This record gives sequence, C-alpha cells and structure tokens, in this order.
Amino acid sequence: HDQARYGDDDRYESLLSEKDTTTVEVDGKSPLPDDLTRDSLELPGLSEPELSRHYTRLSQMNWSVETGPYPLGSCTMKYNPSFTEDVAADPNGSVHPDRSEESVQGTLELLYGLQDYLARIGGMDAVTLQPPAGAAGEFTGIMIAKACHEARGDPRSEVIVPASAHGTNFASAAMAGYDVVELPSGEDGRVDLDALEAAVSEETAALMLTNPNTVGLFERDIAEIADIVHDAGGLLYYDGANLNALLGRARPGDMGFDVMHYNVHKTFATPHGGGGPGAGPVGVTEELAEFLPRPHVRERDGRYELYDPERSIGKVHGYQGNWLVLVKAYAYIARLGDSGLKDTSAKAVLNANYLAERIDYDIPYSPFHHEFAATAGERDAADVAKGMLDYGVHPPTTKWPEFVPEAMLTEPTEAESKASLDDLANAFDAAMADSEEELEAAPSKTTARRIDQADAARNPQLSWRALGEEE
Amino acid sequence: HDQARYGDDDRYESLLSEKDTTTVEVDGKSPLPDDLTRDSLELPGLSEPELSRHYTRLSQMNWSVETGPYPLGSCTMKYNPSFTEDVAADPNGSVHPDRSEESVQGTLELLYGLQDYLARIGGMDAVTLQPPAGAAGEFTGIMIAKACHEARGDPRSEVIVPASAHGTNFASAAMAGYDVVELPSGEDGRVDLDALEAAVSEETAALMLTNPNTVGLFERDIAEIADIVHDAGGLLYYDGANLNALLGRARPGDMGFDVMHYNVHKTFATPHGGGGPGAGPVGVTEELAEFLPRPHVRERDGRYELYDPERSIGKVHGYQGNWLVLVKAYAYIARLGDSGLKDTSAKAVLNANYLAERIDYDIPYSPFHHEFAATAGERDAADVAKGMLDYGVHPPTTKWPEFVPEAMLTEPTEAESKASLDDLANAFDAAMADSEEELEAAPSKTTARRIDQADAARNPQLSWRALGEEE
Amino acid sequence: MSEGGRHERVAGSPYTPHTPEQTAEMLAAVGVDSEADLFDVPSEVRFDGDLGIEPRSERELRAELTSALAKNDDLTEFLGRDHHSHYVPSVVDDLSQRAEFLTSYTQYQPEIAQGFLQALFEYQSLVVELTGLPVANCSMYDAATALGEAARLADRVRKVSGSVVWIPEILHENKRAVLENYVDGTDLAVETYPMADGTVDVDALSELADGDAAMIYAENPTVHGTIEANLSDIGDVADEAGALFCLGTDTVALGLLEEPASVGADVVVGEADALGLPTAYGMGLGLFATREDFLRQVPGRLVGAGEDAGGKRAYTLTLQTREQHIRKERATSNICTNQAWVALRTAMHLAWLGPDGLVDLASQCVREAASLATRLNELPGLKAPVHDRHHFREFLVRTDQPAPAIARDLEADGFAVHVVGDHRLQVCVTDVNAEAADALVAAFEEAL
Amino acid sequence: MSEGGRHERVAGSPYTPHTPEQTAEMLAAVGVDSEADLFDVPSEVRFDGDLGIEPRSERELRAELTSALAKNDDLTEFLGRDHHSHYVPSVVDDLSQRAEFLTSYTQYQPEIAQGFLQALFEYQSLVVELTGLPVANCSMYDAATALGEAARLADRVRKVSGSVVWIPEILHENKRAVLENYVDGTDLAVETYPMADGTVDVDALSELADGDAAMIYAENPTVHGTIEANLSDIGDVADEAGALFCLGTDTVALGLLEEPASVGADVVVGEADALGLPTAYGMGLGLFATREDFLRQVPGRLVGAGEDAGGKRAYTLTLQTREQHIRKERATSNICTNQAWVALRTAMHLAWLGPDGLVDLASQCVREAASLATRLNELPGLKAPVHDRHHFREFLVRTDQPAPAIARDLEADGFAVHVVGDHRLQVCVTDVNAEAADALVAAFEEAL
Repeated sequence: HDQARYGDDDRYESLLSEKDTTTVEVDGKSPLPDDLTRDSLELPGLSEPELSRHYTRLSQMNWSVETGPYPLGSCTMKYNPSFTEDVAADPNGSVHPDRSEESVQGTLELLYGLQDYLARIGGMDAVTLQPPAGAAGEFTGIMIAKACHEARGDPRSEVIVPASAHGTNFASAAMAGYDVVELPSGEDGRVDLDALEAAVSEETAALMLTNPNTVGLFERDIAEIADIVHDAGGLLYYDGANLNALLGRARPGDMGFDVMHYNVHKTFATPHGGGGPGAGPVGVTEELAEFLPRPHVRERDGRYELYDPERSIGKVHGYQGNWLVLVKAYAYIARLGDSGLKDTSAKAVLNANYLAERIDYDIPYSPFHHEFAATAGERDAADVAKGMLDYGVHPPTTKWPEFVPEAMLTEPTEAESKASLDDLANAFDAAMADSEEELEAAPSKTTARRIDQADAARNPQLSWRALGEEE
Repeated sequence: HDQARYGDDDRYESLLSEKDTTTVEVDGKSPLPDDLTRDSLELPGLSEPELSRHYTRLSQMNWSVETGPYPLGSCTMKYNPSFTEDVAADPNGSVHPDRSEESVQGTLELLYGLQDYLARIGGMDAVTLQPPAGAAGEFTGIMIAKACHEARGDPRSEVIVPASAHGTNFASAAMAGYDVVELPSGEDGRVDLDALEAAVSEETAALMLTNPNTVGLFERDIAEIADIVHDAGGLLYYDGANLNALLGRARPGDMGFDVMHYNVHKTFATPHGGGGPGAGPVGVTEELAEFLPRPHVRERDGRYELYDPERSIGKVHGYQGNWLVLVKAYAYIARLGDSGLKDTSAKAVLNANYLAERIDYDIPYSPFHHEFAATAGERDAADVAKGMLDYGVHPPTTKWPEFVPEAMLTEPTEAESKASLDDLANAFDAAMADSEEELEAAPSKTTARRIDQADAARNPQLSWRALGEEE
Repeated sequence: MSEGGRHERVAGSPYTPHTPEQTAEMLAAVGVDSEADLFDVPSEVRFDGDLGIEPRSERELRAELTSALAKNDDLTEFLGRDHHSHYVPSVVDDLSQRAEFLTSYTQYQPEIAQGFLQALFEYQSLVVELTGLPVANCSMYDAATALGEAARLADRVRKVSGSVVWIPEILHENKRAVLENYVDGTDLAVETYPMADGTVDVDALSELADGDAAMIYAENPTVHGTIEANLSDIGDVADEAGALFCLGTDTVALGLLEEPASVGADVVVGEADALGLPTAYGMGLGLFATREDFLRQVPGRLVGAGEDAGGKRAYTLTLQTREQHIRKERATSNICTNQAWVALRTAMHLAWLGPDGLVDLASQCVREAASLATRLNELPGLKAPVHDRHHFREFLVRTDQPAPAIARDLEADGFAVHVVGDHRLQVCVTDVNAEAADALVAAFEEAL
Repeated sequence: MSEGGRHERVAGSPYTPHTPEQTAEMLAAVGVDSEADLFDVPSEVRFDGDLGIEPRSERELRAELTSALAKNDDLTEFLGRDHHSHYVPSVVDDLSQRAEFLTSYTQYQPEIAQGFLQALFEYQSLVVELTGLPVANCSMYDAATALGEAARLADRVRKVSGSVVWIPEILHENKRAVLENYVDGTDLAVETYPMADGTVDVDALSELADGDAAMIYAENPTVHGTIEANLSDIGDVADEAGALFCLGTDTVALGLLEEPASVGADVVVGEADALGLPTAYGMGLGLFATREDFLRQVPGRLVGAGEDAGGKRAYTLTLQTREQHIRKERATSNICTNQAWVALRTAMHLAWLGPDGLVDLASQCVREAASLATRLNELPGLKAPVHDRHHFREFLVRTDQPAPAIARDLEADGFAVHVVGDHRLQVCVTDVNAEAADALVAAFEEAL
C-alpha cells in the first residue's frame, strides 16, 4: 500500500525510488565524446502530480512552528511571519553575486541596512553578514580574535568556554586551532569568578560566553568577567543564541563584549527550514572592524559599495552568506522596531516564567529569563519527552545542559499564547504522571513509534542504495 | 484541551470564538455621530501566530487533490499546477474593473486570448468569460437562448433536460423562467430519440445535454439529436462538465451545439477552493454572438477594447467574472497546447477504463469515457463510500445519477498514476468486502467519525451564536 | 524550449503521470490497442484537426504572461464603487493557498473535510455577528448576484403581497443589470425610487412602495459613498408595505455602521471581499444573510454543526434539500460552485483584524474620505463632496471643467478616478492609497 | 499607518499573542508586578535608550522593500563561475514553502519529523546516485565551505602522510580564501598546481604532489567552464601520493560528466543548489559525499534508515557522536545549522527532472555554450572559447579591446558578463538565458 492513510496513525509514504527508478544511457546520447561522460544514470523521476503528493504527504508527517508549540531550549522556535517570505521572493532580489556594485544598489542598501540594525541591537560598531550560520559566526568571530592577537604581535593558544556552553563554541574554537579550556559552572549556574581568574593567562585569546546562559540566567558579574578577560589581554566573545531574552533591554556591546554573533534564525524569526539555512552575522567593536571578512558593505554619498577591510580575515563563505535569510531578518526587525523588539524580550521572558510556574517540575536555577532548565528528577528526561509527544506537543531539549540532571531545557518563546502555554504545561505534567512503562512505550500516536537510534547508528543505512543492498 | 493532537485520530480544533471573543464599543469612539453607528461589535481577534496555527491545523483536517485520489464523478478533480497560482498573483494583474481600457491592455489581452482558446477548443464562434461558475454559465446560456427566441419573435416556454443531467441544468432553466421537461434515460443510458421526438414542440426553447453524459457515454446519435431539436426550432445547449473526456478529439460546435458552457475549474485545472470560485465561460455560434453579456473583449489593430454586443442579455455578474480563475485557465491551456490537451483526454479516458477493469463492481453502462457509474448492488453506496474513507482514499460520487441503482460515479482524471489507481481499486474492493456492520461503523480513521447529517438538518446550528444559545 | 523533466518525456500533458510503458500496460489491461480506440465517438463528429494552440514550457509561459500583464499601466487607483481595496495581510495568502484548502472540493464527505467545513462555519458565524441576522450562507458570487438572489427569495416568501422590487435611483448600473436578469424568469418588476442629496428619500419611497412591493433595497454606504441616516425608517416602510427590506453593504462598513438587524433588515447582501481579496478586476464574494424565518428559502450552501458517531462536535453541509443537486428545478437557486475559498480568506482577514482592527479600519475610511474631500474642495473649480452627508471611503466631486478631461489628465499623471458624469468624478480613499492622497491633490491642482 | 488588527492593539510586537489582560494574569501568576521585574539584569548594563528603529506596518514595509530592490538594474545575466542559474519549477517553491517544512527545526524528535527526515534521506540517496559514492551528508553551507571541510577531513584521515592541499591555479578566488581559513587551525598548507589550456596539467601535478600531499583538489567543470579529460589520471596521482582526491562539481554537471566514483574520487564537493535555488546572491548548498571508509569522519548531519517500535521503516539523524553538540571540540566540524531546506528543494527539483530531464538539461549546457562561443568567435576582436576544450555552460572570451570597457557597454545594453582579466571576459549560458543569446551577440557587436 503506497500511500499515507489519511488520519491514520500508521502513516507511511514510499521513497521516491520506490515510486520510480529509471536508467538512462548517457554515452552516445550526449553532445560530448563518451570518454567525458558517465555511462548511464539511474534516478527516480516523478510527474508533477506525483511529486506534489509525495511532498505534501511528507510535510504532513512533520512537526513545525505552525503545527504547535516547539519549546526547544536554546533554539528560539518562534513564529516566522509570512510577509518576510514574500519580500525574500521578490524577483528583483534574485541577482548573481558577481554583478557590478552599481547594478545592485537595492541589494546593497538592504545589506547595509541590516548591518546597521544589528549593530544597534548588539551595541556593536560594525557587523558582517557573511557567516551562513551561528557556528560559522562563532568561527568568524574567533578568527577575528586570532587575527587581532596576531596583529598585536601577541598570538595566543587558548579559548575559554564554560561547561554549560553550546557544543559549537568548543568546536569552533578548536576549528580555529585553539586549545579549549573548559570552565566548570559555578554553584549558582553562572560563571565562577575565581575559576575564571584561575583559567585566564597570557595564552587566553578569548572567553566565549552566552548571556543569559544556557539555563536562562543572566551573568550578573558580566562587568567583572569582562575586566578579568580584558586584563589578561583576552577578548570577550558573545554567543548570540540567547539574545532573544535581551532585545532592546541590554546589549552585548554595553556589557564589554568585543565580538558577537547573532542567530537570525532564532532571534530574528527567519524560519529554520528543518535545519537551515540560517545566518550568523558577527558584530565587533570599532577596534576589530578592520579584521572583518571581505567584502563589506559601506555607504558613500548615498551610494553603496563593497570594500575589503584593511586586515580582513578573508572569507568564511563563497560569497556573502545566505541572502534569502538576511532579507527576512531585515524585514522582521523593521516590522518590529524598538517597541516590538522590547515587547519580544518581555514576552519571551514572561512566557518562560509563566510556564515554569504552571508545571510541577523542579527548576534548579533561577531567576531565569527566556528559558529554564527543569529537571525530570528520577525519571529519564528523554522518556518524558517521548511521553509528551503523545500529548500533542513538541517536548523541550532534553539532557542538556549536562550539569542539570535529566534536564528539560524549555524555551517557549514570545509567540505562544497563554492558552497554548497552559496546554503545554498540561502535557508536561501528564507525561510526568505516566508510569515508567507507559513512557517507555511512548510515543504511540505519532507518525512513527519510538525509533531505536542506537540501532540505526550501529548499522548505518544512509541511502536507498544501501537499503537495496541490505535486501 | 485546545489543540489538534498531532497524529491523533481524534483531531479537534477549537472555534475562533472559543479562542477569543472581544467586544469593542463603537458608539462614541468613531468619527461618525452615534446614530449612524452600531453600539458595539463582538468578534474574535487572533494574533498572527494563533491565526497561522488555527488555519494550518484546519487545513490538515481536509482532503485535497494533493492529499490523494479524489475520484468524484462529474467533478474532474485533477491536478492543479502550481505555476498558475504565481501567474494569478502577479501584482500587475491586480487592477480595478473600472479602469480605462487603455490602462489595462495586459488584462484585456489575456481575456481575449482565453476567449479565443476556449472558442477553438469548443468549436464555438464567440465566448464570454463573465459567468462566475458552471451554473451561472448555464443560466447565461439559457438567457441567451431566450433572448434569441424573443428576438426571432418566437418566445418559447420549455427547456428539455435528460433525467440523467446535473441538477443545475434543471435549476438554471427554471431560474430563467422556463418549464423544465424531463427526458427519461433510454435503456442504453443515452438519449432515447423517440422520447426526444415526443418531447420537442414549438415550445421547446432548448435541449440541455451533457456529452459524454453523466455515466460517461458518448451520445452517439448527437447528429440526429441536433436535427430533432433544430427542426423543432429549439437550440442545443452543451453542459461542459464532462468536456475533459473530449479535449482535442471532438468539439461541441462540430456536433451541432449552439451554446455551451465550460467549467474551467474542472476541465482547465483551476483549483476548486473547497467549492469555488470557478468560472463558467459560455461559447456560442456566430448567430448568437450578439446576445452575449456585456461588456465583451475584442481586438482592433493590436489594441483591446470592451464593447457591448448589440442585443446583449445584459449582465450575469457585477463585473467580468472571476479574473483570478480565468488567468489560471489561460495559463493551463497555453501550457498544454494541442498535444497536451489531446493527451489529457486520452489519459482521462484510459484511467477510467483501467480503474473500472481493476475493480470488482458491476458497471451497467458502457463504453464509457472519462467516468463510469459502478453499482454497489445490494450494498448501500453511501456506506461503501464511508468504508473507502478508512482505506485512505476519497470515494466517488454516490447515489447519482439516480437511474443507476446505488451508483458510485467514478472519475479518476488523467492526473492519477497507475500506482495510485491500483491503490484506489484496492480501496474499492476492500470496502466492498467489509461486512455491513463494519461499513455502518465506518469511518473510524478519519478526523471525524460518521456524521449524522439528517440530525444536523433537523436541528440546524449555523453559527457559533446558535451553538451558544443551545448551551 | 523545454525545461526537461520526466513529465516531458513523451509529447503530451506535463500533468499526466504515465510512462509509455505504463500506458501500454494499462491499454493491455483494458484490452484495447490504442488510446484512440477508447473513444466511442462517431467519425462524423470526431475532431482530427489542430486547435492551433502551441504548448509552452512553464518558464516561457511565465515570462510571456508577466510581460503581457506588464502592459497594464501602473496607476494609483482611487477607485471604488462596489469594488474596494484594503490591504490584505500576507498571512492570508499563505494560509489560504495551502493545498488542502485550495485544491479541495465541496465537502460531500464531511468526515475528511472538517477543516474547510469549520472554516466556512466560522465565516457564517462572523457574518452573523456583523449583521445581527442569524442565518448566513457560505457565499454568493458577488454583491450583484446576491441582490438578484435576494429578490428571488422575496419572490418566494412574499409572492402574495407584491411584485415590485424597489431599488434606489443611485445604484451601480451593473448591479441593476444583473438584478434584471435574475428576476427575468419571475413575475417581479424592478423599479426605482428617488434619492435626496445622496441618500434615500424616505417620504417619496413611502409613497411609492404601496402594497405591490415585494422588496425594498437600499445601500449603506451607497455607491456614492454616502451614509444613510434613516435606515430604520426604510425598514418601517418595508414592514408597512409587507415587503422585505434588503440592505446592501460590505464587511468593512459593517464594522462601524448601524447593525442591519437593528434597523429591521430582512436580508443583507453586498461585497464580503472588501476583506480578504486584493483588487481582482471585479472578482467578488457575495454576502448573504437573512432572518431565521427564511432559513429553508436561502440560496446557496449552509454549514451546520452536529455530532459524529463519537459524540464529538463535527460540521457538515446541511439543509441540502434546498439545493439544485437534490431539488433540481424547485431548488432555491441554481448555485453550485460558489466562492468558498474567498469566504475562507475573508474570515481569515476578519479574525486577523479582530473587532478593534475592523473598527479602526472602518473609521479610517470615514476620516480619510472626509479629509480628502475637504482638501479637494479647497481647489478652485471643484466641489467635494457633492452631497452634504457623511461619507465612507468615497465621495462625488463636481468639476467646473469637463470631468472626462480631468480624469485623462490625472491618468497621465498616474492616478485613476471614476468619471460618473460630464461634470462629476468619484474618488475613493482607503488604507491602501491614503498615503498617495497628497500626490492626488497635487495632480488635481495641475489638471484644473 | 497601521493596518489595525488585534495584534496591534498594544504597542509592541505584532507577533506576541498576549492581550493586556492576559499579560496581567500571567504576571500575577508569576508573582511580579511588571515585565521589567522579570529581568535580572544589573542596572549598569541595562539598556534604557532607543535603538532608533522605527516600526513599520507590513504594508509599508513591503512597499519600502519592493522599492529598494527595484533599484537593482534589470540585467540579463550571463554570469556563472560557481553560482549558476537554472529554471526552478514553481512547484518546488510551492511544496518547499509548506509551513511544516519551512518552520520546522532539526529533527531531534524523529517520531514527529519523519517527513523531513525522509526528504533528507532521499536527498542523500540522490547524491549517492549522482556521485557513485556511498556516503552523502545533508548539506554544507556552500561549495567553498564544503571544500574547506574536505581538506579538514583529509587532515584527519591522512595526517601521517601529508600536509599540502593541492589546488588548481585556476580556481575561484573566493573558494581559495574560504579554504585558507578552514585550514588555518590545522597544519595543512594550500598550494597550487598548474593548468594546461584550461584543464589540469597532470604531469606537472604528478611531479609536485609527492609524499607530502594530503589532498588533491580538481574541478569538473572548472571555474572557466572547461571539462576535464584526465580525471582518472588525477585520481591515480592522488593514490600514488597517498592523498585524497577531492573533486568539485555540481548537480547538473553530475548528470552528464564522468561519475566521480569511477574516476577514483574520495570526496565530492560542490554546489548542489544549481538545482532547486534561484539565483540568490551567492547563497548556496554545499554538496558533500565520500567513501564508506570515512563515514565516521564526515562533517555535518546524516540521516539513516532504521525501524520504529512497530517494526516499520523509520528515519532518524544518525552517527551524531561525530557532531559538535555531543563531541564538542573533538567534533568532525562545528557545523550545526546547515542548508537543509535548500537540500529539500534540490531533491524536489531533481525528482521533477528525472534522469532524462537532467541529462537533457546538462546537454543543453554543453550545446548552448558551444553555440554561443562559436558565434562570438565570429566577431572581429573576439576569440572564444579561449581554451581548446569542451565547455559546460561557460567559457572565456579574449578581447582585443579592454574587457572592462566592453563589459560596461554590455551592461548599459542590459547584459551582465564577468570580467576576468584586462582582456578576458567570461560568459555563461544555460536554459534561463539561452533565448537572450542572440541579443547578447548583437550587443557584443555594438560594443566592439
């Protein structure tokens, strides 16, 4: 039976390759000599009606922001306004990156405008839009720090990262060639100043910090932290993953950060697209602006132009990043303006606090802002999450950050209504009230039942060709 | 619990009014004196995130062409190409109907082009695009016939309609003030020439005919039928509901029809939108062109202009019909061209014949074309249809036409693949193999279980206000 | 030039999924040799020629149609008169174009059509709230056909009492033309009553509408944008004449102006698509609401709430015995395909606005019209508004110079206005063009 | 000017659903007096100022952005060089923009993400078919970053054998710049090998790439559009040097040119978005495929097939221990958010084309380039193509007159081409601009 059953739990949609597989000969049928071409090509080919059904059905087997609440901590799965899609689809914006500056003044105007908005929001002096994702932004920021230290004749070898930080921080610093010094979390869940003092040295290139941190706590000692790092000759890097909590209320630049990245697919509502594309613009202080990737957009007498910053680190993307994403971020920021941005952070924090109040879970660390880490206590957080699926919601991020036992890191975002939060709270509590056996059998009302991920990893089947070989 | 459960059979989405109801005072708060305004207004108002979820969830509770096969006989639920939506959304086409001719040459060019295409396809001399639906087209056509007879000084009082015809034929003729003479179906399912001879008279304004008829049979005696009607001084009207069967292979104009309507939302792939908008252009012979609705589009020296046909029947729509629908029809026809149109009818007829071959049902009348009337025999066709719902497909039109006992009028259209037809056939047979009890309990895997329509009609609740009063 | 693609492997439709092999297999299963053999069409009526329609690739066709529509002049429209434009939020496009809505059929199997049924039930409910009348259908084609259906309803329910449909002398000519056709098959006659300074002359109407009246039709706002001050009196006249009072209006006006039920309206018709649809060359959405008494005489589709076998609330088309597919020539109307998808959009737009948003928007229509009229009135050679009334969105302008010449000049400057007489223009201003009002005034100044 | 709407009832974001009453209720539940009290931010770092960003209504903003982008000149682009344009069927937009795809996150809960997981599994499978390599990831950002990741993979798997990444002297400068950054934290060095008449000088490469080579990178087609004739030889050189052979290509070229696995490629990188994405100012989709041996060293996301508790086939992210969120600084890459949605679109476009459609399209890229080169070559003062090779989509043109001046003239006539030297232009022709080739030739004639 080939098709998804409507309204049926047991949904299934056959693979493209099960619908059609056709082999065409290439050799002898192309305008090229045979020694330049492949022999044949075997691919599925679907008619448009078949294609439409295939992907419509697949889409119906997928959770999304428009399906229901999506409270993944640190992911900021907020509502993505429709109109920004229209703006991104403007055919006048569909231009080749090698066009002359003179012929793409509209494109450059928008990029310049977004650079400016982001600089204002972050309290930064200059912003590059080139990094195509948050992790790419981190890498860019750390490469800028590296270039700065090298330019000062003071190359360094270490980047300090709190244990509670996102995994990308560690990986990005390592990718830039640094040794990563992990800073254990303080008892109150924040940076322990003594530990930081102990960690910094003349090898400290930077401290990477998320603020509010990954359990939603604001690093109250940020001024002292900045002093410690700066006094050691290091730079302070701001991971923008949690910027949604502070929009219009506090700015990394004002806190002493030298470099930061923004996750526009989190904070600025560009859709996540099942894992990307996003964009990870990087903001820097005046002092670091000369190291920004090339090219950069500037305005001269009402005309926009591209130039290479004097000591540019070079490039982190083939061209200038994810244009379609950047346009949406611009439109979102401009739609909200000051008042909208402030309301966003207020409601993001209110929603997290309200939801936390509504559920019967311990929350070890507070006062939190836009997200909180509840603990499943004696239960397995991952099992509780599977149970929540059967109550019609997407569960939070589980088992992370690691210093919170059986963590359920929850970030409802500002876009959930009180009614939706009440539903979500009910699902939290209902899953927790289920028996261990029930949780282990969950989910049962979803497209697929519990999937054995360990088994999938033991015997990786990564293509239909692999499935075919298996049979 | 407010929300649809993902993957859950028991889906539910609360009403807008259950999500929000707000009363605002109007008197005293508007720029008008109070005696010109209402006192207050009570309506729901949703934020955009809530609105998006509401309608996304509702959409997921709805069958559509992109969900699966939709073989409703006489409805021609074919694939609706995406690109025609883009064309219809062109902002340059978004103009007011009272614009000067000179300023909307693009709009008029497309309308003229569609008039021309439809005339070619129907073998007609002139086509109006004004009627906003098939039934409106019928009414327009019959009003044209009426005007013609009156102009000839020969007003008539009767319209003949075969018993097998669509209900709209009867209603449209009656709406135009005619007495409807119902023609019983012949034994072979077609028009009985003797019965027709007996029915025509000097009161016969027109015979309305669907060809192929509503069980898919071509009226082989169409030449004789035309002679009989014409000899009696009547006109021959073609109901275009089944034109999909004949595209590029036979034309109503060549068969002797004087007037016809086209259902662009059937034959020409404009989406049905849950019940409309459609469009019902009307084609006529040269002789009847002077009676067409006003205004009509013509071309003079490369410029397009609107004019009022000399003896126009006036208007059947406030302006010029459903523009957004007409654009899509134009795009579809132009995409297909001659070869595509011919392939469409071929595959529509092939699919119906193949499906009929695949299922274990009696099909009393043949050789059929794009649709066939199977019979559920001893079973209740409506119950069998409910059973089919649980097998993941949309059932055919049931219990119609009435002269076929327990009819299941099935029209798969050309857009279904062989694999999809095989699935559909399996669902036909599986439902028929279910027990009476099983069928009566069906469906159970759908958004809602069996709905008691008789009860809903006995106690009509037509608004949330009525639901509130009930409680 | 082809984009390629499996669906273009064989000459034919890009939207038929059949490979040549599958076609052959299916023909064999059916037992015929070729597709042509499937057609039972006598040779004398077979068409073997060419229609002369050249197929184009999707890419070519998009380019062709884009360039055709680009021939429309880019004018800022100050046009109204029964086809009004308000900004439609993008989310309405996005949601209404979801395939499950757009490509679905009439809800004959309600168990798998709860989504659209609920959306239509909500549309009906919104119309009930706006009009105060308890019965609203899923849609008519547009305001003109809704008026025609209202007259036919009057004919059915008031047949004994009268045969004249009274309409105002100031009415969109198109609307009257459609009405005339709709009553052509009945014994009804259409006659006009006079207006006084742009609104109904109630005294004159009262004298005219004697016992032979079947229906009295009035509009609020009128086609000239004037707001009626005496709706209840018109309702009284209709009552006394034993006629139906049919009120024409639109969804935005209903947010602010008197509630139809409160002034005695028996039927409300009009354009519902003032919300939800962009300006679409006259494409509409006919509003139709009426009193409980006439429930079984209502034309068009109705969605009702009921229960499913599990006792859960569910929605279904109801009272279908009124309709053509069951009652044939005795149906309340021939309507079948209607404007359901536009109704869906209108409901979305209304829910997006909410009551305060709707009142704001409607208030803006009053303020902007008043402001623009005042400014035009300051120009020598113009008098605006012509009528000493409150206006909604639009108003008449009297011109000393010939109106068509002024309109031509304005068009050359990029503005479209209505010419409604040798010395009368009509100007409509809403949220979408209010920002261009300064430029329009300047263009008028230049054109005078 | 506001469109109104419930969501604009209070000053604030239009995308927060809270009514003032609900906000008050929620604050009370939390036990604070105001929103400001929720923030645990020391006053010295609190921001009380204004960002100076004016909110605009949706309508205003659309108008503003439309008019900004309208400042881009309307040029017919004959541009390529790693960013290629092919017609993307409308259905790809339609389906990929369904909210369930567009607004979903990475598939951390596979039980409710089967749709996207299957789509990505299918994307991987399509890449496997195109490259012949058994492991393909879900995406990298673009071709340049994919090349960078390939070099880092080489560093991990071939650390003992070599430290030089050999790249061709003819390579997009941007790609090299990104590569340099990606290897900056490693011990790898990037060095160039020479080309001969537009393709790899295998003899020279063979001499250069001794035991110190970690990876040899070649492209097919090259950035100048030339097609390599000696790929297997390059593979042999890499083998002998104990280096990885990394081949750069794109999804359209893969439909026609030699299968990478058959010429010994260890890693394939490139632009997958040649299918599925419109020209988007350099936004890309990095292709990444490799041999089974390197499975656990692959950067980025992988989707695998497995089973659910009911024994039904199901899909899930797999081998996540390679990734940064688990392995932190020892991860194979820092990549997290990638280009999944573009991969979805590419798979859709590929499935729409089918194998014959893809071969047709790729063949067209060869034919159109040859034809345009021939015609330009006939013009006095031009030599095209510069290289005596087969070309794919694009080719170099040598100009007697200064190339920048010619390009400026062409731009004034509405055409964009690449300037790649004082006397060298590059021209790219595909299905989307082939119809304008006549006009381009005419413009060249005029510009000379």
